[in-house]
Amino acid sequence: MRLVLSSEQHELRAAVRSFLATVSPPAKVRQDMEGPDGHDHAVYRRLNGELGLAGLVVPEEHGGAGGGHADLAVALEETGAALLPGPLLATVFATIVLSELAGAGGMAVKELLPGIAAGTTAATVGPLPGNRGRVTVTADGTLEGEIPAVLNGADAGLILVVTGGGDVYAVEAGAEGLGRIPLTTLDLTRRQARLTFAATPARLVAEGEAAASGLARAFDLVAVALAAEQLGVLRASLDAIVAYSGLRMAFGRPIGSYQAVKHKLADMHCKLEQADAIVRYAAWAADESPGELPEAAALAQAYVGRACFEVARDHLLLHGGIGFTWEHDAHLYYKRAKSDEVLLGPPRTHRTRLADLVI
Amino acid sequence: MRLVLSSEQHELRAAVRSFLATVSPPAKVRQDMEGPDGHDHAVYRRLNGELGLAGLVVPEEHGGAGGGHADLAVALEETGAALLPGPLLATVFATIVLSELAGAGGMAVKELLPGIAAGTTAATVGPLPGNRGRVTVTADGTLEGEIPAVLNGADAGLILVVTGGGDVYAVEAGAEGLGRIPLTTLDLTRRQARLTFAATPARLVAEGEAAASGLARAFDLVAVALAAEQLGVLRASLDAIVAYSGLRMAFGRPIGSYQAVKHKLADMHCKLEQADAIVRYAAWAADESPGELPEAAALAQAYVGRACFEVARDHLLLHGGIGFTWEHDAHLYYKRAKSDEVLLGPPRTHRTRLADLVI
Amino acid sequence: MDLEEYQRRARTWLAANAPGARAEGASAEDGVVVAKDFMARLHDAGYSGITWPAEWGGQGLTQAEERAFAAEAAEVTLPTYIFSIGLGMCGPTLVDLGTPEQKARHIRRLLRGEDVWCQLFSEPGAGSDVASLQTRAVPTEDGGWVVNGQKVWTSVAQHADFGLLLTRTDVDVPKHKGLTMLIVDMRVPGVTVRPLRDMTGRAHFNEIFFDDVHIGPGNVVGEVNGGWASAVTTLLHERLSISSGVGMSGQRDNPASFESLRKIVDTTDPLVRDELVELHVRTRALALFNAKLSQETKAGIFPGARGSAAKLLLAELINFGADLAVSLAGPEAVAYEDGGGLAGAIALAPAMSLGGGTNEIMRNIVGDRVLNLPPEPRVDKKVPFKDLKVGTQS
Amino acid sequence: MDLEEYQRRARTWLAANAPGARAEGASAEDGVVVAKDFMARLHDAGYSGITWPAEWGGQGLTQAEERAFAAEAAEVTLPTYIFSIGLGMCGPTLVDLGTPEQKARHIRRLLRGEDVWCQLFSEPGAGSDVASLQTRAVPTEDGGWVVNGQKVWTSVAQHADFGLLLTRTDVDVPKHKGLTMLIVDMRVPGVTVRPLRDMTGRAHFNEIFFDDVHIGPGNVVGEVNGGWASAVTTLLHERLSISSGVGMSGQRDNPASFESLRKIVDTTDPLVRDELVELHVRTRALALFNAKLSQETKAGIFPGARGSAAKLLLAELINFGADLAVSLAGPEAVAYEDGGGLAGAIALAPAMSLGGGTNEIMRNIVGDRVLNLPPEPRVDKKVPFKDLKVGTQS
Repeated sequence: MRLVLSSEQHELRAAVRSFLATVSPPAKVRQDMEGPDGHDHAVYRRLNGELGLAGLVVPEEHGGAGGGHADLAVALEETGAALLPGPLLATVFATIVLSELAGAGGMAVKELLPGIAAGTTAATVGPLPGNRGRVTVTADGTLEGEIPAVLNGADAGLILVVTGGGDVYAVEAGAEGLGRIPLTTLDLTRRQARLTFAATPARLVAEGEAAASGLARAFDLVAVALAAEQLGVLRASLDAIVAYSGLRMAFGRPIGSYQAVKHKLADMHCKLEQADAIVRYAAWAADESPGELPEAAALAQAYVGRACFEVARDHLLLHGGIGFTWEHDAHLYYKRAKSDEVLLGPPRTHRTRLADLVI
Repeated sequence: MRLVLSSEQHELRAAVRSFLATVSPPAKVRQDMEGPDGHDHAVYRRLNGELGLAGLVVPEEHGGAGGGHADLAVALEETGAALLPGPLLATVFATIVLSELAGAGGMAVKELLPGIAAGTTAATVGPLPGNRGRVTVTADGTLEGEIPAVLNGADAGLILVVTGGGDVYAVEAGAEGLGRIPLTTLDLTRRQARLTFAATPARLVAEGEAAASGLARAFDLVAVALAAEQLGVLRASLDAIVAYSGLRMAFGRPIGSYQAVKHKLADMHCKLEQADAIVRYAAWAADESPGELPEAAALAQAYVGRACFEVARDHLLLHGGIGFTWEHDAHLYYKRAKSDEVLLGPPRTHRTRLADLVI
Repeated sequence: MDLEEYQRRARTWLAANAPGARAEGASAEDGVVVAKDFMARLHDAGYSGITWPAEWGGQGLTQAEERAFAAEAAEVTLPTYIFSIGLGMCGPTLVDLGTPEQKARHIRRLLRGEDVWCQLFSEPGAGSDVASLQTRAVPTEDGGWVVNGQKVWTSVAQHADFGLLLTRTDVDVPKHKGLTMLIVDMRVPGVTVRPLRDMTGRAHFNEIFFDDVHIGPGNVVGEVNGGWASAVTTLLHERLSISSGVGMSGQRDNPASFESLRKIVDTTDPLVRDELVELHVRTRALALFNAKLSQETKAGIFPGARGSAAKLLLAELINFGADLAVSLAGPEAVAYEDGGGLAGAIALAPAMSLGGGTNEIMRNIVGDRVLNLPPEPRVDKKVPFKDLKVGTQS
Repeated sequence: MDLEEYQRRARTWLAANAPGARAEGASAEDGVVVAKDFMARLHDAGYSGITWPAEWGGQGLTQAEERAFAAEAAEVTLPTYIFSIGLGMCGPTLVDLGTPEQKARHIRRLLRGEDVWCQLFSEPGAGSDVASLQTRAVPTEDGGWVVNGQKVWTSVAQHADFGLLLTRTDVDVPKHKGLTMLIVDMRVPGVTVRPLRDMTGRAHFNEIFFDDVHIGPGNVVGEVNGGWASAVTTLLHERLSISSGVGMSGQRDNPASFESLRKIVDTTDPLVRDELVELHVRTRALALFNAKLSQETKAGIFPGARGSAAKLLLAELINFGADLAVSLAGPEAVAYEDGGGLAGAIALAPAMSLGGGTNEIMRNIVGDRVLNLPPEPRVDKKVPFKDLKVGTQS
């Protein structure tokens, strides 16, 4: 079990962090999130061109970097901390699903993955676990139905659809009969859309037993990837309020000198330490110990999702009035944290899943 | 709805408080709890002789004071705050059960109640809701079975037994085939015993539908009575730690001046305010609004039981090292609070019951 | 006229005159016109300023009549929101501390809805610690003042005719000793009102900028450099007007309330039921505590600082409820085509924990004034203001 | 000898020599005899004081050998409990600060188990704030001291031959500046060791009374009136020895652990499952955090004050787990004929929150030293001790 970063991972972290600080600092995030697509396509291209994030865990034979999930966790922690807008997380989810279906998927995976890994195609998956959705395959092989909420559903170039029967199909952005209705989202930095399918042409990626086992592992990996992002949101929230607590004066001394603030920050730090250890463990299990992955993934969602929201909430509240303003970034973290907490279903479902695995 | 005390109730409170301060101060509680019966029979006699607490809610026609449950709550809050050892609570439970069965119970209730109300017979009831117990009535009308834990089961003069069939029988302390095995209790100020029944003679008190509806209301009233005791334990715990926080110095100033302590005490005060309002409401419903009683009783156990333990726990912890010593009273409150919290079953059962009533 | 008769007449009058619409959302001047018109009729009918001195335009009656009217008014919806700061805080401060000229000039107009008032205390660098404010007022030769600085979190400023403004007039003395309260005409040059967009995306409050704003003589409320005492008076009235309303309304319209949630979640799931019942327990606990405070108040026992406990609990309940609601409802609560009630609830949830004193300030108040715990050592009481660090100065 | 070989030999030796019994419960002298005999053999084999200077009886090896031995020792149970204070705190303090005579006199005997040591800092009026202690040491003509006062929360004092005693030697200076650390022979007249019964009903600790106890010259550790610096050294060693062990053992035997509870509760009840899984989540979260600290330590990154976060979390987990266990199990957990494991767990639960620094102290440490937050103002640093209020003096 490895819970500390390797020197390569430290380098990766530094590289992603400095890239994002330059290319997508907070002011740019605000500008992009209010733009037409909710993100800057140029940033997404550079992210993949220079850092190769979309293809990080894609096997080299499919055009990726062949990295591990522990590496991916390092990268997503940084994109989470920076509240990077855009389709990276959705695309990573799609690469995970396709990579895990590579054995079962045959040609479709081989043809689809390279473009996604290269960052030329943004992709997404729906419905994610814990989300509603009802898509069926008609006799002529087209799709019917709808998925109420899909990450980046309106701007992704490729949509992986999990049907009610558990098969996986790929739908092109321009496919006939595909409806994409943008949603209002609590998280202002990440778009979602409702997708409708009416005799929509789609390509079979995987089906039957092979699809089922590949998807099961893929969705555990998705849970770990999300937890890594949540860890980044948690860490950035805590860093922000710790820094502010040293500067902001009240009644003649910094607010961080008051026990009410200091002790709450100490508790938040305890959550960070534990969330960090859990994410490292789950990412290690993803790479090295597949038998532990289901439990580790459920643990990661059960603990990290909650911890992330609690820290983001308290970081906002401890800012005082300024944290309630639109112009301050606190609410962006708060809203991302709450949205992430329910992205893979109501929190109770993660606890139930974990209970089923360990009790 | 009446949530504030009447002037008569203020007088009752003052009378019980000053009586207990004189007759059963903390040093006496410690002495009595380590004695052979776990309490002083003389104190119990005076409690009934001078204050009539055992017969407070017993109708006058059965030898009681014919008071209301709001009055009873005032008295039990004080006995809780004083950690009064002995069979008062068990006896009050028995008087509640008998009073509610007066309509259904006929002669047995008429003959049994006056002695209990007068304080000459200590009584108890088992099994209480949420407790195990398996007692059946044989063909010849004797009892068979056991109840794992009965309040004051070894020293009560009369035991009201609720059979598996939902009938109520009265068993005399000296009855043949009655086994009374004293238990070790976490709460050092209140004894319990395992009772076994082998062809034990018993007198029928009530049976069938009448017993069922009487018992249902009686056990709601029992829940309210317990909540009143818990309110007293909560209040006394908070009072003790507030007083100590003003006296105990650390790093040159009273510990109550530190926000870590002050803010926790403020939160504890919030629990007290709410617990108090809930107990008053439930007691009012018991007297004036029977339709609201089931929900009010479940609410009282769901809220007050938890609040009482949390406050008693934090009051102990905030005392620092001295709170961990045997000689300090903090652990007596902590142990009473935890024991009371589970007296009527695991806390989840109260929440479930409330959910069934309100959702 | 006995109290019952008084209350019966109030009910009759309200039934006939309450227009049944709040002016809270009314940014259009129409809403303000309706509100001002209603206030004039309310005053004509004798229900505006019931306990205020008759000399200045009030009714000169007692708390008993006020409570009787309030009981009836709680049953209807009145368009008096834009007057709430004037009636709850500014007016009572003038009644307590104003000069005869100030009272004569302002109070009747305030009670008749002719003027809207706002309160100008908080600044970006002075929230909980309002006495550390930096807005400067410098005396002029004519006995007036020139004001420069910025205020924030100001309700109804966009409609306001006058404001009660707290300024710093001496920086060489400790912070509480160099403050002065002034009446400012919000329509004069140099006053800029800018809506402050909050995290819900809407503008519930304003920022106010003062650039060389001239205030004429005769507008000091209380003493020069005695503004802290004046502010304490205003804050006392604020606290009374908040605590009397805490948790008393709004649950019906709240999408994150127990009542609303039980209609939309899967109540056959035992875990859902358990989380939902926890919300019910907390809601009931606070409601009963508030009801107790209200019964005590009617019996003449005033809640005082215990109202801060109720405010703290409400702030926590709102956060707990909104959080729970989104968690129960799941992904579709945070991404939606229509509705968005729960997303709105979670975005608004922090407001009650920040406005009217943070949770930390409430806990200090409960600890200090209810439990009589010893105070913290203070490092800001004896330092000249100019040497004190405030806000995020480095 | 390479490290692997070292560790292999340690394993072999432990397999042959570990008696497999702790002396913790051994109040009978038998247990102490077994423990002392084991320590002598441990020292003969070269495993006592692995990193301590060879000059004074240690092995003069590195942290690497110590960790290799510790890894093997963790697999067996050693009867070294009564030496834990001496080996973890008193001995290291003497190594750091002792005079050559003190080292020569005590360290080898300590490492061989010939002397048991205890630490005498805490007093009834000085717990978290140990520098406010009142036990007085007055110098005598022969260069020694006479001690009067009371200490408390002293582990293994009933077996102790020597103690490291912190005393007040000057009351006219601020509290940190008038302390002196002394070595006290626990067998001399005037030293009374009394078991301190705690809320579990047992005596895990002692109270020690000093009545005109004479201590000869040459027993000051560090400087006269420089005892605070000496105490800080001891406390640093204490913290290292606590944090290295936090949460690493004892879960198997804990009746309130997830593993134990899942065997006794109704795991078909969804609410029970949900509460149980919360305990599992918290247990795993802390275990993984501890494992991370341990991996970092092996990589040369020392946890420092982050160990206090682990200690805080363990204290909270123990309270949470014991509370949950009794709540899940219900009435029979608190009234029983046999067993009583859960009642024992809830009675012992507060211990970890009080010993080795309260939760509040841990949060201060994490805030000050991990997050580098600004310190609180201090009112006790400049006042002469005689003018300072301590304990519950009024």
